[in-house]
Amino acid sequence: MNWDAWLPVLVVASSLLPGLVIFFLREGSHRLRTALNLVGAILKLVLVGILIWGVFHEHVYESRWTLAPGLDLVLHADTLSVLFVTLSTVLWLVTTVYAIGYLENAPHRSRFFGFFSLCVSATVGLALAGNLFTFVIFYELLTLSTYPLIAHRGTPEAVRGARIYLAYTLGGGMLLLIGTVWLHVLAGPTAFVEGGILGRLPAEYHPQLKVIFLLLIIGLGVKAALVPLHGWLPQAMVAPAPVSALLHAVAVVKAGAFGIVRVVYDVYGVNFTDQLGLLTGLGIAAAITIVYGSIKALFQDNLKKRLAYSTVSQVSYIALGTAILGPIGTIGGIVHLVHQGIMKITLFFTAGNYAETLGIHKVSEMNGVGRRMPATTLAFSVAALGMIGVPPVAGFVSKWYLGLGALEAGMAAWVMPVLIISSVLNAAYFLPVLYRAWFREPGPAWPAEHIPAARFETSAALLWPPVVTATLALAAGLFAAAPYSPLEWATLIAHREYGL
Amino acid sequence: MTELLLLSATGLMLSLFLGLLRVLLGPSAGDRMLATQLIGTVGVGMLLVLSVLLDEPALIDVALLLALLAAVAAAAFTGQQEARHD
Amino acid sequence: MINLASSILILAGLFFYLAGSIGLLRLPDLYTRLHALTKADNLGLGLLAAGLALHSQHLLTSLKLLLIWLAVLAASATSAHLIARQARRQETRR
Amino acid sequence: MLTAQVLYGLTACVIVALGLRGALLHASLLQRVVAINVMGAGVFMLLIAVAYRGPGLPPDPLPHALVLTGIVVAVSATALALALARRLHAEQDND
Amino acid sequence: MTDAMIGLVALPLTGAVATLLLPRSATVVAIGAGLATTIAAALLLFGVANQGALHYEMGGWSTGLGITLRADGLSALLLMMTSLVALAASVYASAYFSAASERARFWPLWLLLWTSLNALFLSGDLFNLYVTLELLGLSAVALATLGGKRAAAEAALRYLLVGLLGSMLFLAGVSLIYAGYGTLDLATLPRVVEPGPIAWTALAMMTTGLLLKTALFPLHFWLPPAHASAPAPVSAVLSALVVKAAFYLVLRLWLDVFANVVTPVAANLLGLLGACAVLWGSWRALQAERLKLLAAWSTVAQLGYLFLFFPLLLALPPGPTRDLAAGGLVMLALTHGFAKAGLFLAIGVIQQRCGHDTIRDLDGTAQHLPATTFAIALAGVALIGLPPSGAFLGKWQLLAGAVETGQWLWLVVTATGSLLAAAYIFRVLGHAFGHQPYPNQPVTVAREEWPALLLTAMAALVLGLGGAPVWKLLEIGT
Amino acid sequence: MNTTNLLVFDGLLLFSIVGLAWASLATTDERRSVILFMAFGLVLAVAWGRLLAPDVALAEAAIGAGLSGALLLAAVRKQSPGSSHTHANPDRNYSESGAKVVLQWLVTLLCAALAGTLAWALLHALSSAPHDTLPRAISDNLVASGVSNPVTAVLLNFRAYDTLLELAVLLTAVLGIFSLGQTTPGYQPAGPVFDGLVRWLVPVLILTAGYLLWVGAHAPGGAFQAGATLAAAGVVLRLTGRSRIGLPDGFVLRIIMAAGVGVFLLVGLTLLLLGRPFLGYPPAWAGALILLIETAAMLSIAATLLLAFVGGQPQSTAVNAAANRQREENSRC
Repeated sequence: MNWDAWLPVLVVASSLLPGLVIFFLREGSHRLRTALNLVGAILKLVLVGILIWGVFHEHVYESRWTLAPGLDLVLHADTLSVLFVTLSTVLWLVTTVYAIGYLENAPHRSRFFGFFSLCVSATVGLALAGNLFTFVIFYELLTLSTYPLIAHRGTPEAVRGARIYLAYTLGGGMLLLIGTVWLHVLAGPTAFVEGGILGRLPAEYHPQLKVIFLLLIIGLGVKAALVPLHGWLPQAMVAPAPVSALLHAVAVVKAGAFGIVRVVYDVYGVNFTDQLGLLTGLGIAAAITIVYGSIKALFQDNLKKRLAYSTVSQVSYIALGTAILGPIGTIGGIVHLVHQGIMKITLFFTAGNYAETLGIHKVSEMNGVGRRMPATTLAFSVAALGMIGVPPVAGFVSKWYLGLGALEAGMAAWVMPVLIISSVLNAAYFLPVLYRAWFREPGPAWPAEHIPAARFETSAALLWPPVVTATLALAAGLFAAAPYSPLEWATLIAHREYGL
Repeated sequence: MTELLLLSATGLMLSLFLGLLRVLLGPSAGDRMLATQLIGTVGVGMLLVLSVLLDEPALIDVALLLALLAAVAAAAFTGQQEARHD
Repeated sequence: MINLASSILILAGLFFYLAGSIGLLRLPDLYTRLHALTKADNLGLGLLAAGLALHSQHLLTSLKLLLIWLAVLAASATSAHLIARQARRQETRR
Repeated sequence: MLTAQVLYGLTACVIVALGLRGALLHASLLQRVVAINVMGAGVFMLLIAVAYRGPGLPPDPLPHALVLTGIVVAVSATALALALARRLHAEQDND
Repeated sequence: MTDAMIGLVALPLTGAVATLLLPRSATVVAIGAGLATTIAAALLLFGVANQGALHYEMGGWSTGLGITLRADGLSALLLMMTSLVALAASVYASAYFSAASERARFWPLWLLLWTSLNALFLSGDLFNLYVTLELLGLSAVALATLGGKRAAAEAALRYLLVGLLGSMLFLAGVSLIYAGYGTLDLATLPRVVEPGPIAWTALAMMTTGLLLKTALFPLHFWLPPAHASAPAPVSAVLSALVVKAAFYLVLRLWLDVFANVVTPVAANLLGLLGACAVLWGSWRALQAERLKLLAAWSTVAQLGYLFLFFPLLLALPPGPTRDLAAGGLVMLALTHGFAKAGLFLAIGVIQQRCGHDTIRDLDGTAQHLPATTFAIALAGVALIGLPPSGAFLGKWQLLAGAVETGQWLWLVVTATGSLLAAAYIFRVLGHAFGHQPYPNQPVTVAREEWPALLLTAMAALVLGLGGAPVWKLLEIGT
Repeated sequence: MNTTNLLVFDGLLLFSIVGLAWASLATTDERRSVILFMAFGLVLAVAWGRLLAPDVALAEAAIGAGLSGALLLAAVRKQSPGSSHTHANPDRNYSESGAKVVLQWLVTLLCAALAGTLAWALLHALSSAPHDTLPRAISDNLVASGVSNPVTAVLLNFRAYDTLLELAVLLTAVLGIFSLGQTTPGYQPAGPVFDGLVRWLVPVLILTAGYLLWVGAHAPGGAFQAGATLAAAGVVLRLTGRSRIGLPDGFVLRIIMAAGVGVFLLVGLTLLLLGRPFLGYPPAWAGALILLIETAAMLSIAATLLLAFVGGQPQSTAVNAAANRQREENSRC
C-alpha cells in the first residue's frame, strides 16, 4: 500500500482512533479529551484538504480490504464522496467545539465524545465507501454509534426516543441489506461507478431490479426521513443539541440522502433508473415529503421539533434533485446536500444556545430574544432566510438550480409548484419566529437563565460555532461561483456523472 | 448328549418363565426379589449348560460372577430396606 | 457310563429346578415360597453342576462348578433369610 | 430365513423402542433412568447380534469391545443421574 | 504438527488429573494447561493452513483397525475457537470461584470438558465420537450442578437425561452403520455408503440424537433452564461450545460423511425447524425477565440460523457459491461462540456486582459498569448480525444463498429474527443506559471484565474485519 | 449341533427379555420397576452368553444384575414410601387428561415407527454378506497386540484411545457425584447372618476380581469386570454399616480415582517421548503395559463405582459443610 491507498483510511482513522482513546479517559481529564478531539478534527481537515486537491486532479485514492471472498471493504475517494467528507469534516470541527461548550460539567463526557467520534468516523466511512457493501457496513455502524448519543441523557424520554430511532433505522437497514445482497447475487460486487453498472444486465432482470430499487430506497429513506418513514426524527429530538445538529446536518439524515444519490447515480445510473421508470416515483415521494414536512413544521411550537420537521422537508430537496433527470437538477440536489447541512446546523446550534442560555425551548418563548442574544439570533436569521431561499444565502442557489433543472427536464409542471408551495410554507414557519425574536417585546423573565451575559451573550464555545456556520452559509451563496465552492464542486460531480 | 443339553436348556427356560410370572405378579417387593433370586439361580444353570453346549468355557466364569453378584443384589435390596428403620 | 450318570444327574437337576419354580408360583405366601426356592432350586443347580462336572475334562472347571454351587447355596440361604426377616418386620410394623 | 442373528436383532429393535417410549413418557426420574438403560441394552443387543456369526464361528470381537465401553459409559452416566436424583429428593424432603 | 493433535487431547486431560491431585494449586495448573492447549490449537491451525488436512493414527494401527484423529480446516478453526473461549473463561473462572473447595471441584471437570471438546473435533471414528459425546455431556452436566441451587440440579438432571437419550440414539445409528458397512471410520464411509434404508435410518437416528444435544427446536426445552442456572463461566462454555460440538457433528455427517445420502426434503425439514427456532427463541428471549435466561433463549435462536443453511447448501451445486455459503455458516457459528461466551461472562460480572440479573432493574449499569455494558453491546452487535461482526458476514452469505436458490422463506426468517434480536438486545441496553444517579466513576476494567470484553471484541470486530482466511481454511477438507 | 433346536430356547429367552423390559417400564412403582430391571439384567447376561459374547456377559453380570440394581435401589430409598407418587410425579395421572392420552399414543406410535424402521434397516444390513475385513485385521494383528483375547486387544490396544476416554468418562462421573456434596448417612450395622455372608463373600469377590483381571489377557475378563466385582465387595461392606468401606482417605483416594486415566496417559506420553506413536506399545512390552494399565484401571473403576454407590465424598464432612455454607452465602446475593 502506498500513500494513495492509505489516505482514505487515515481520513477515517483520524476520528476513529481519538474516539477509541477517549472512551478510556477518566471523566476528569478534560483537557486531554478536548485536545484529542480538536487534534483529530484538525488533522482530518488537513487530510481532507489533500484529498480535495487530489481528486480534483483525478488522483485515485482507494484502499481495499477483503472481508470474505468477493466482499471487499473499499474506501474510495471520488468527487461525490469528497463533497460529503468535506462537509462532515468541517462541521465536525465546529460541532466539537460547540459540544465542548455545551456539555461543560455534564456527566459521562468521555462516553459522549467517544461515540461522537465514532459517529463521525462512520459518516466519513460511508462517504468514502467504494461499493454498496461498504456503504451498508458504515450505514449500520452509524446507526449503532448514534444510538448511545440519543439515549445519552438516560431519561425515560431519551431512552424511548432512542428505541424508536433504532426500530426505524434497523428495520430500514435490514431492507437495505436485503436489497444489497440481492443485487450482489444478480450483479456481483456493486462498486460505485459514475454512470452506474446495472445498465448492462439483461432485460429479464429488470423486474427484480425494480423491486431491489424499492428495497434500497425504503432502506435509505428511513434515515433520509422520507414520508412516511420519518417518524423517528421528531422523537430523536430528545438528544443533546450538538447531537441533533449532527444528526440533522451531517450524519444520519444526510447519510440517507447521500445513499439515495449514490444508488441512483452510481449503482443504477440515472439514465437506467429513468429507463426503468423509477425516477418519477422517487420524485413524487420527495415532493410529498417536502410539502408534508413543511406543513407539519408550521404547527410545532417546540423549536427543535419545528426544525426537525423542517429537516424532513429540506432533505427531500436532495432526493428531488436526484429525481430530476439532467445535470442541472443534479447540481441542485447535490449542492443542497452541503447547503442544507450548513444552514440546518446553524439553526440547531442557535436553538441549543437559546435553551442552554435562557431555557427557551418553544417558539412562543422567543419574544424579543434578539435583543438579549443578538449574535445568535442573527445567525439564526441568516440560516432561516437561507432555508426559505432568500438570496444571497446558500439555500437560494439550491432552489434556483432545482427549478432550472426541472424546466430543462420538462418536469416543471409539478416540480415548480412544489418548490413554490414549500418556499411559501418555509417562510410561513420561519418568518414569524424571526418577527418574534427581533420585534416583539421580551417577557418579564426568561424561562430559566443558565448562563448570565458577561463578555458575550453566552459562553464563547457556544457562540462561535453558529456564527461561523452562518457565515459559511452566506459565503456559499455569495461566492457560489468561486473555485472549490460547493456549487462548483457539485457541477464537477454532475459533469462526471453525465460524462460531460 | 447335545439333545439332552438342549432339552435342559429349554427346561430351564421354562423354569425361568415360571419365575418371571412370580416377578410380574408380586405381590410384595419381597416376592419379586425372591423370584429374581430364582431367575439368578436359573440363569446360572443356563449359563453352565450353554457353556458346554456352545463350547464356550468362559461362560462358567460368567455363571460364577452371576452367582456372586446375585447375592450382592439381594443384600442391597434388604439392606436398603433395613436402613429405613432408623 | 459317565455319560449316563451325567445325563441322569442333569435330568434330575432339571426336575428340581422345575419343581422349585412351580412351587414358587403355586405356594400361597412368601414364607412357603422361600422354601421352594432355597431347597429345590439349589438342589437342582447342584445336580446340574455335578452332571456337567462329570462331563468336563478339566479339574479346574469341576472345581469352579463346585464353587458356583457353594456360592449359590450360601447366597440364597443368606438372602432368603434377609428377605424373610425384612418381610416379617414390615408385617409387624403394619 | 430366521437365524438367531435376525431374531436377536429384531428383538433389539423392539427393546430400543420400548426404552425410548419409557424415557419419553415416564414422569419419574428414576424410571426414566431405567428406561434409558433399557434402551441402551437394546442398542448393545443390536451390536452383539451384528457380531454374531453363527454357532461354532468366532464372533466379531470389535462390537463386543464397543459394547463393553458402552456399558461403562452408561453406568457412569446412570450413577451421576442417580446421584443427582437422590440429591434432589433429599432437598425435597428437607422442604 | 500431528503431535499438536495429541497435545490437544492429552494436555487438558493431564491437566485434569493434575488438578485433581493438586487441589491447592489447581488454578495455576489449570491455567497453565489451558495455555498449553491453546498453543497446541494454534500450532494445529498453522499446520493445517500450511500442510493441508492432517491425520494421526492412534497407536500406530492402520485406519479402521485403530482410531484415526483428523484435522481439516473446519475442525482446526473450531478447535481454535474452543481454546480461545475456554481460556478466556478459565481466566474469568479463576476470579469467579472464591472458595478453595469450589475451585478444587471446578478445575478437573472443567479440563475434562475441554478435553472432550477437543477430542470430539479431532475424532475420525464414529464410535469414538460417541464416547467423546458422552464425556462432553457428563462433564457439562457435572459443571452445571456447581450452581449449587436446587434449580441448577433440576435443570442439570434434565440436561443429563436428554443428553443420554441423544447419545443412545446416536449409538443406535452407529451400530447400524457398522452392521451395514463394517467400518466406523469417517473418511472411509463416504466411499461406501449409498442411499438406502441403512444409511437413511442410521443418519436419521444419529441426527435426532445430535439435535437433542444441540437443542434444535422443538428439542430445545432443556437448554434455557440448564444454561441459565449454571455458574457464569460454565454457561459461557455450554452455550458457546457444547451445543456447537453437537452441531459440528451434524454438519460433518450431512455434508461430508453422508453427503450422497441426504435429500433436499430432509434438509428442508432441518431448515424449517431452524426457522421455528429462530423465531421462537428470539421471541422468548424478548420475554425473558432475567439476563441469563435471555442469553440462553438467544442461544436457541442462534442455533436456528445455523440450520437455515442446510437447505441452501443442499440446493447449491458444489462450487464457489456453495463454499461461500458454507463459510458463512462457519463464520456465524464462530461469531456466536465468541459473542455468547462473552455475553455470559459479562452477565456473570453483573450478577456478582449487582447481586441479580433482572433486566428491568439494570438501570444505570452503563454508568456503573461501563466496560461490561460495552461488552454486552458488542455481543449484541454480533448476535443481531450487524457489521462489523463476523455474524454480519455469515448472515450476508445466508441471505445471498437464499436469494441465489430462490428460497425466500429463509430470507424472511433471517430478517425477522435479526430484528427480534435487535429488540431483545436493545431492551437490555435501554435499561443499561437508563437514568440512575451514579457518581462519575473512572472506567475501571477489572480483571474479571477483561475476558468478556476480549471475547466480544473478537466476535464483533476481529472476526468480521479479519475473517477472510476462514474461507480459505475451509477449502482444506479431509 | 443343529441351530434350529436352539430357536425355541432363543424365542423363549427373547420373549422373557422383552417381557421384562416392558414390565419394568409399564409399572409406576419405582421399586418394582428396579427389581424387574435387575431381573432383566440377569436374563440379558444369559443372552450375551448365548451369543458367544462372554466378555459382555461378564460385564452385564457384574453391572446389570448386580451393581446397577444396588445403585438404583439406593436411589429408590431416598423417597419415603407413598411420597414418590405425590410430589415426585405430580402428573402421574396423565392417563386422565385427554391431551396426555393423545401424547401417549403419539409417542407410542412414534416409537413403534422407530422400531419398524430400525428393523427394516437392520434386515437390510444383515442380509448382505458380513463385513469381515475388520475382524480379519484384528486376528491378523493379535500377535502384535500383546494379548490373545481379541476383545482385550481391541479395548486396550487397537482402540485404546476409546478406553482412555472411557476412563475419563468414569472420572467425570465420580467428580460430578463428588461435587454434589456430602454423602448420605451410612446404613445400620447388620445382623449376624448378614455378617456371615460378608465374611465369605467379600474375600471371594476380591479373589474373583483378581482372577478376572489376570485372565483378561487370554480369555474373557478384564479391568472393567474385575473393577466392578471389586466394587461389589465394597457395596456389601457398605451395606453392613461400614461407612468407610475400606476406602482410603483424601489424597490416596484421589490418586486411586485418577490412576486409570493417569497411568494410561503416562504410558501413552512416555511412548510418544520414546518416538513411538501415542499409545503405540512395542509388541514385546505390550502385554506388560496392558496389564499395568488394566490394574490401574481396575482400581479406578472399583473406586468410582463404589463412590457412585455411596453417593458422594465419603469423608471429612466438616469440609463439605463448610463448602455448603460458603455456597449458600454466595447464592444469597
